[in-house]
Amino acid sequence: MAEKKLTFEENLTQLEAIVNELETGDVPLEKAMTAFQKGVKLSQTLEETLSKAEKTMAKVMADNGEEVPLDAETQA
Amino acid sequence: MAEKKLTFEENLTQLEAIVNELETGDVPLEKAMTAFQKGVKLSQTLEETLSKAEKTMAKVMADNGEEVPLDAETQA
Amino acid sequence: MAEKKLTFEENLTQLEAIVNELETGDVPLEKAMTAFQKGVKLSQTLEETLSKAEKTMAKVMADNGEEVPLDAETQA
Amino acid sequence: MAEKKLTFEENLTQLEAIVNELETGDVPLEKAMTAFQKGVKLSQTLEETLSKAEKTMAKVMADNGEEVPLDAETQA
Amino acid sequence: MAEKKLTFEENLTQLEAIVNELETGDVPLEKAMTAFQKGVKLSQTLEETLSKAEKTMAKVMADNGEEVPLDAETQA
Amino acid sequence: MAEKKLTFEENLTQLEAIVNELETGDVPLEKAMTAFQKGVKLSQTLEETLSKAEKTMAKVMADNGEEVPLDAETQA
Amino acid sequence: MVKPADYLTVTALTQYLKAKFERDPYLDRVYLTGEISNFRLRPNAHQYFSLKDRQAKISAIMFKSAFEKIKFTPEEGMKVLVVGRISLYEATGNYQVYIERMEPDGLGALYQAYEQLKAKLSTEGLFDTSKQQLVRFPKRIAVITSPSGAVIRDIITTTQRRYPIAQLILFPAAVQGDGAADMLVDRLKQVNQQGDFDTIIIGRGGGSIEDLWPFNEERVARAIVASQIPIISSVGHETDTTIADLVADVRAATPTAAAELATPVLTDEVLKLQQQRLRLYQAFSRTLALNKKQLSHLENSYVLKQPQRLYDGYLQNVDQLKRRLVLAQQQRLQVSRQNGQLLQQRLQAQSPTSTLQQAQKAVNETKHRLNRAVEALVRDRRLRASQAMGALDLVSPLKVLGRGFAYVTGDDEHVLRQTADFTIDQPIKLHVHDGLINAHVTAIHKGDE
Repeated sequence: MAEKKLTFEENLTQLEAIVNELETGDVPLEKAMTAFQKGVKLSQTLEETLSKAEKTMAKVMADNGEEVPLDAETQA
Repeated sequence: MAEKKLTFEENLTQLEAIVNELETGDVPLEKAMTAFQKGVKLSQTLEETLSKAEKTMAKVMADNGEEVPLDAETQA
Repeated sequence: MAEKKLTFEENLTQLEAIVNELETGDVPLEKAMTAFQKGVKLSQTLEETLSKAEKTMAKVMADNGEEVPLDAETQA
Repeated sequence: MAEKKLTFEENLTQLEAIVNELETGDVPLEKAMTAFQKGVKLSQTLEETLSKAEKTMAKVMADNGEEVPLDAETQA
Repeated sequence: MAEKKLTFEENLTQLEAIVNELETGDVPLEKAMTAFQKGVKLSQTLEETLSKAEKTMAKVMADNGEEVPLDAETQA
Repeated sequence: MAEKKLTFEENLTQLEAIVNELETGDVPLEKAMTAFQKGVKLSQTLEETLSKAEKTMAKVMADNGEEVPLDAETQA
Repeated sequence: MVKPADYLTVTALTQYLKAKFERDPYLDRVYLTGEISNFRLRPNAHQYFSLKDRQAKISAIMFKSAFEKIKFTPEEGMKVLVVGRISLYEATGNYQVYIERMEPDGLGALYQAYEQLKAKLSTEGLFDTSKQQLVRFPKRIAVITSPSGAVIRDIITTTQRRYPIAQLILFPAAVQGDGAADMLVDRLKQVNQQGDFDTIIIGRGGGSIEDLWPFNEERVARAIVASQIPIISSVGHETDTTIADLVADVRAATPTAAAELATPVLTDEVLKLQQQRLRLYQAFSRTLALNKKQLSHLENSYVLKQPQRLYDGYLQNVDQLKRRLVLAQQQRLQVSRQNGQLLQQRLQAQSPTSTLQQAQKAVNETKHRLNRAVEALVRDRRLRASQAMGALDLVSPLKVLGRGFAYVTGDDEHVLRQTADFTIDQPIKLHVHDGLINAHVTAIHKGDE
């Protein structure tokens, strides 16, 4: 689907829009249903994205263009 | 039938119109009977839609896992 | 006959008119007889319509399933 | 005969006229005879009309079934 | 003759006139005889009329049959 | 003759006049004879007339039926 | 002798002296250099202090409005360059310098350059160019700063604490001295060329205006503006405002603040997502509940629950009408029957039977009278006739004949009384009491003869 091409922020924005829309209470039932399902899926996807991402170590851009780990002292 | 294409709210509005009309008491008998039948049909359709929505929600929550559905039902 | 196309209310109005006319006592006997017979026929038609309505309703409620008919019968 | 086309009330009026005339006492014998004969005939006609009407009503009520005729007779 | 066109009462009146005249005794014999004969004739006519009327009455009552005449006679 | 046109009473009166004349005794025989003869003739006429009348009466009464003629003869 | 009236008042003299100060064109704008003395910061107020050098001292006042504009914090002994005017304060009789502008002495040239560049860039509208939005969830953050020092350390620490999944890449750069500006520009270009960064943090720690100067260079400013990647700048302390800070998309007061601006808190975000899911449930539950309530309100209407009430009234109406119909018709028939019976009774009362009987009686009587009248009449006539006939008989001339007399008549029945009435051979008739005799006259004898 088109959703996969959206960025995390765009998805988050969509999710927020959906939440806000649903919270106004003015959404027709079927539409609310679809929005609800979509919203839950989005929030799950986004949460997974965040929680599955790996922690990183800071790096330094070497003169040769490579990114190399910073020395431990700097990071501590 | 065409009814299936109507939204929950449209059906609800129709049902409301029927109930209001019938409650005024001015409806000719034959018309009232037809209206009554339609009203009952509409309320069935509406209940089906709602119960489908509730099942969907329950399923989504079940898939999702946690305590949330309980909360939601308590508020419902 | 043309009577079948009349609505319940039209028949009722006709019956009322006949009764009112007969009650004035000014109607010639033969005419009164004709009117009386027509009145009886009308009242039969009306009763049939009502009982048909009742049956229809009972059926609609029965079709509707459980709780509503019980409720209805208890209250009837 | 032409009499058959007259209404009950017309016959009744005729009979009344005859009776009134006879009651003045001034009617010549032959005329009185004729009038009386006509009167008798008229009262037969009236009687027939009435009894036909009563039979019709009784039949209608019998067809119609219930307590209504009894009621009516009690009240009559 | 002209007599036939006269009513019972007219005939009776004529007869009475004849009788009255005869009873004065002043009537010449021949005239008295003529008058007498006329009187006799008149009385025959009257009796015929009466007997015809009685027969008619009998017939009317016979035709009228059972209940009405009975009613009527009882009440008369 | 002129006599025939006379009524019974005129004849009777003539007869009586003749009788009266004769009774005076002054009437010459011849005249008396004539008068007498006339008287006889008159009395014949009268007798005829009377008896004709009586016969007529008797016949009428006989035709008519009843007791009257007997009465009349007894009285005659 | 000078009269007392000729003595000047203090006020008059002071006013005169003040006027002298005011009118002097040199004292109206004075450029003065000296050390700050007797300075004690009065927050949010006018400042009173002195300027001195080795030989002299002058009172100084700087009004609040002017003092707020200066970019540094004055310190005791600090050498400063000031611009102001000289005037006299009448109440104390002191003359003083009213300072309009003040800057530290010795940095004046840089400061001038800074002001000039700022004015130029401002005219160009560079400060007003729309700032780029920071990426809320950066994957890669480029940090352009010195590899040594607290800046990079603070940024790393803060980022790892908040958002450890972001990749920090340090682009080491000299941040002071000659060549620093060029390096900063190169690094900015490099990061942009590489293109796979979400955010750039550029900055250094605090220092003198000279130390911070590379960040006031036009090249650096333009490189920052030209960056396609949003830039957070954090240069010096909070009180130092460099051109870089002005043109960056966001300015952070400290490196820690810069890292905080650059990254969200991961746990918060996860929590937020969960909360949003909860809100979704709640909102949808409410929608369902609301719809359910609306539906059940409608379904509870008596017209659906007890639809027979829709025609209850009709049932009664029809029933009543039926009763009225029958009753009306019965009454109608009853009235008709009564009317008919009444007339019948009246008719029967008028039955001609009695009339007939009366007529019969009348006829009989009349007939009887007729008979009697006729009989009487005839009887009467007979009586009279009999009497007359009896009387006639008594007077009959024929009675004489009975005694033996006869009378004679001729053929013509005429009575022949005397001889003269007779002729011989004349046929005559002899009338005797019991008959008639025919004879002839044979002789005639007259009586006297």
